[in-house]
Amino acid sequence: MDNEKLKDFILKQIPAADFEENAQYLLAIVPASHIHSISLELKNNPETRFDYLFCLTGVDYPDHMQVIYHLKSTELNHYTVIKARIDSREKPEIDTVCDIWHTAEFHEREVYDLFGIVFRNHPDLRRIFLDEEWVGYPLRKDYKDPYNMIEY
Amino acid sequence: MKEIEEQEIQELESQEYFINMGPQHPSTHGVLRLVLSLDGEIIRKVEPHLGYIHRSIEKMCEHDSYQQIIHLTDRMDYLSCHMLNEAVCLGVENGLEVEIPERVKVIRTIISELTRLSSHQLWWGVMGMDLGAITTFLYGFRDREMITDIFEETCGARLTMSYNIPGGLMFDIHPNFQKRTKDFIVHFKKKLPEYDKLLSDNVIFRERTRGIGVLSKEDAISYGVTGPSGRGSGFSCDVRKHNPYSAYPKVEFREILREEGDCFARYKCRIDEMWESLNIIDQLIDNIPEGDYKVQTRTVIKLPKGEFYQKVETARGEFGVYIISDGMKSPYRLKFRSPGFSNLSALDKMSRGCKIADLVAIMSTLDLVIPDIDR
Amino acid sequence: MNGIIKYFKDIYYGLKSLVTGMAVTGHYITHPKEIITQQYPENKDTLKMFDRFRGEVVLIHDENNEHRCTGCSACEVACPNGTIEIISKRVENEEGKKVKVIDKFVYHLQMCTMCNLCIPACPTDAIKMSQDFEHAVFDRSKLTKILNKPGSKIMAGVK
Amino acid sequence: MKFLYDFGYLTGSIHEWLSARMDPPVVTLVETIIVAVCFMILFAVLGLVLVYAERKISAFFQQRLGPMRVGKWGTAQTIADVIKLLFKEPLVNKDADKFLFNLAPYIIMISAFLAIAALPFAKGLHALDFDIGIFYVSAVSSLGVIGILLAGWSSSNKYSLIGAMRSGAQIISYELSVGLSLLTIIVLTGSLQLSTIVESQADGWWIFKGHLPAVIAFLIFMIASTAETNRGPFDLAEAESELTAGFHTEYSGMKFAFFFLAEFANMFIVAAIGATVFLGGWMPFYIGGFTGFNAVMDFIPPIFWFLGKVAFMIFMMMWFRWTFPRLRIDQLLTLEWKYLLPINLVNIVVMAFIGLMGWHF
Repeated sequence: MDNEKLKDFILKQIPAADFEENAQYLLAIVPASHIHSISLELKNNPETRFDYLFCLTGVDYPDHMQVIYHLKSTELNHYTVIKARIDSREKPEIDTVCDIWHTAEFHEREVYDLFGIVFRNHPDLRRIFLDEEWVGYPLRKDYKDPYNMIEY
Repeated sequence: MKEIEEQEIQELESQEYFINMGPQHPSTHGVLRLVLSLDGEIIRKVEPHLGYIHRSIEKMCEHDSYQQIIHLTDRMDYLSCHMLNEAVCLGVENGLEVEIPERVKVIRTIISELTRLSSHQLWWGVMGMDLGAITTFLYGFRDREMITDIFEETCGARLTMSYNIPGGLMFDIHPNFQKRTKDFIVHFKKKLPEYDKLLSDNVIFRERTRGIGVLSKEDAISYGVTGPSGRGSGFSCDVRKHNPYSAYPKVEFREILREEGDCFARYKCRIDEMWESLNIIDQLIDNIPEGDYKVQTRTVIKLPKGEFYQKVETARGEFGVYIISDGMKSPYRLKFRSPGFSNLSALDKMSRGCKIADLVAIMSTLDLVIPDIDR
Repeated sequence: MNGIIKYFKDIYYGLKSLVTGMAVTGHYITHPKEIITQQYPENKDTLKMFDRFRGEVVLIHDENNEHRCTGCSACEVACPNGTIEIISKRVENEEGKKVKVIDKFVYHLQMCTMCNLCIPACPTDAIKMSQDFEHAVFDRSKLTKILNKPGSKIMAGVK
Repeated sequence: MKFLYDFGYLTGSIHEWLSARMDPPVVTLVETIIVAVCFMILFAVLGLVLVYAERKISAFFQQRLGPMRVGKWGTAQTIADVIKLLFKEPLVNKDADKFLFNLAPYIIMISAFLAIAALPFAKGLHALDFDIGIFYVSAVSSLGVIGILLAGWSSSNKYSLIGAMRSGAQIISYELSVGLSLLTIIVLTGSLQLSTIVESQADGWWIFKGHLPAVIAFLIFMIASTAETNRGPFDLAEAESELTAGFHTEYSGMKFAFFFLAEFANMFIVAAIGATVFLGGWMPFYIGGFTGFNAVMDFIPPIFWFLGKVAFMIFMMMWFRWTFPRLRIDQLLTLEWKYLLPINLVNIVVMAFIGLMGWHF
């Protein structure tokens, strides 16, 4: 499937999806509430078959947060990037996809640990790198650690 | 009476206990901590606890310039440092849209393959040691020594080389580089069959690894297990084939795939990969084109606004650098997709029902480098 | 019957593989010439590091105790870890002009990762990587070094 | 130099000298003390020599030099290590059963002492010469497992416990193979007395006289005895990469050194038994018809023949250890119960038949 078809496919699933142009992969921005349904569809639809989630990460923007899913289909050999936009920075929540791709289990724990994004229905959502007692989410842009961080 | 007996039996059967394997343990290769639920010697559950050397490299990168990021990647997967350097450089070069000279591409590829070889040699030695054959460790290091000497002469360091810079290489290759590399190939082609004699063909080794820690292809894809570990399960994931970079489009090599998905398949994949690496170096070492060893970039590199994803194949699997740039001198967000992190997530799946000794074998064949996992 | 044949085959191939393995180690114990150990402190005289080996940053001084550092701080900016600190002062030169010269070139070896970013950054080639690798000291404070020798001054003509 | 060929002269003259001065019970007491002191010295020397040998041999297998710093060629390295171990703090785990924890290393040492007492070192150099010698030696040498089990149990460490349990399963099963492979030769000697077994090999060692079954029995003995000493590919009780250090994880200082020493002493004991039963003890190597050659062989004192054979056996064990990967516990038991034991039983029947027909030399 080429990028145009994929774009149509995603638009059919989520009419509210936004697309970023001129990127390396097809880049779709979808609302956070749709992520589980679109992921399931992308994984199971015989036309897309995105069975390999090779990167999952979060980004903190001043007014919203994103969880970014890099997908590849190992059979059909095409790529796409789904960005789930979470509007709340105070209480960010999104559905887990680790029932669809097992690798998401660790990656989502990492994103939870460093960004504070809560993944609903995640089987074991704990901090992965930092202590359970750690205060704050270090990869957020407003994170302050006067002891360990040197301000430039 | 009978009820009581049944109750007793049930109580006896459900005696699970926990063992902390690590953070200081000889076979977790660093500071990985595994909490094992055991039933006798049989593993019911493995729960990795990470973060003992989490250094927040991603956060540090958000404050560093693109040149400065490179030396941080050295410290993640120190055994395939050159490939990680290369990943960042390729990502930045992609963003800057500079065309790098052929010479740089070829040298990068040769050094990448040498790094892969040295990583696999160390892995082979440690794999033997984990299974109780301590001598392999020394033999692995003996052959690795020649490669580190090559690196030291050309790149200036043995392990954390920082040989790449955005736009090319730190120095040109040393005049002795080609000769030394050829010497090494001759030497190693003699020594590599010894690896088979000592370990691969050994009946104890085969019994210890065959049918242990089986990971199906579907699971490998779902868990994102890449590199030789994934290819041992039949998951064709070699970035050098699927998304070729540097000089890989020009060379001929096989992607090693095996179907069994057990420890032995993963082991054999790595051994065969060493032959392929030798093969790649053989093709390139005499054909290093003349030219510049770098293109001049600005002192302050500013990537255009946008995002860039660059994959490379490290010794452990698919390494990704995901740069989100907002046009400033440091990236807005930089994510390292490290192969070890995903590979580790499949450990629980693979090792349930195995014995403690098998867990050690499985971990060895996953070839974990803890800084790569923790970052 | 097949089971019995397989049983003895297993034993035969098993023993054979073990003997092959022992032949490899046996080869090395009978060939002590192939020993690769380097006896480090004893071989100090013959041990020569490669020219490009990155040991530590040094400020090059010539025989007149002159260096080429102008105190421009390019290396300080290039350094990722804050390893280099340049403390400069303003002095009057012979023509009566106030110029910036280095007071102290502070080098924190304990923070240095030998990434070699400072060397190409230097516009006057004042610093280089030395091949010295024996950095161990008993006191951490000894790792903070002042690279410009006392009484040294900038080479004439270096701007 | 006469006593080198027959220690009877030396021991006899000491006995006469003592008898001339003391009452018989006192003489016995003094002689016992002398023998005990000799064995203690032997133990210490064995420990020093074998640890050094293991280090050097493993180093040469691995293309290294091994210890080179302390003394010429590192010969004093073991002494330096002993001094270091003596000065180390003896740590005891808080929850450990202190009595058993402290007892365990001594049990292992005592079992090694008991076994070494019955070994025939050379002609006339034989502390205890029972008529059930070989039975006694194999019985006592397996007492050591009690020490290992105690150590593992009392340390209150799960790694130790797993190691101890593994060791228990391992030694109990491999005891059978050791016993049966020795029995294969005893079928021919018709005696359990070690001195008689040695004497019966004056015209040739059993490994040569007993045809193929003796060779098979020797191989099985080598494998099983390596397993019994918890060494080499069978070091599951320690299993450094799995159980950190197995049953002696919690031990430090001199108590650890006892375990360490006992491992080498046990190695010496099984090697000595193997040398005695299969390789003719202190008997020299003869080739029938070569009178000149045999005379040269006779010239070498028996004690050196014995030590040489023991050294050969120990070298083989070290060779195993530094070449092979470790077995898993179920494979270890499979090897014993599915391979070694059936082969051994068939082997005994064949050997008995050979002995019955008088086909052996």
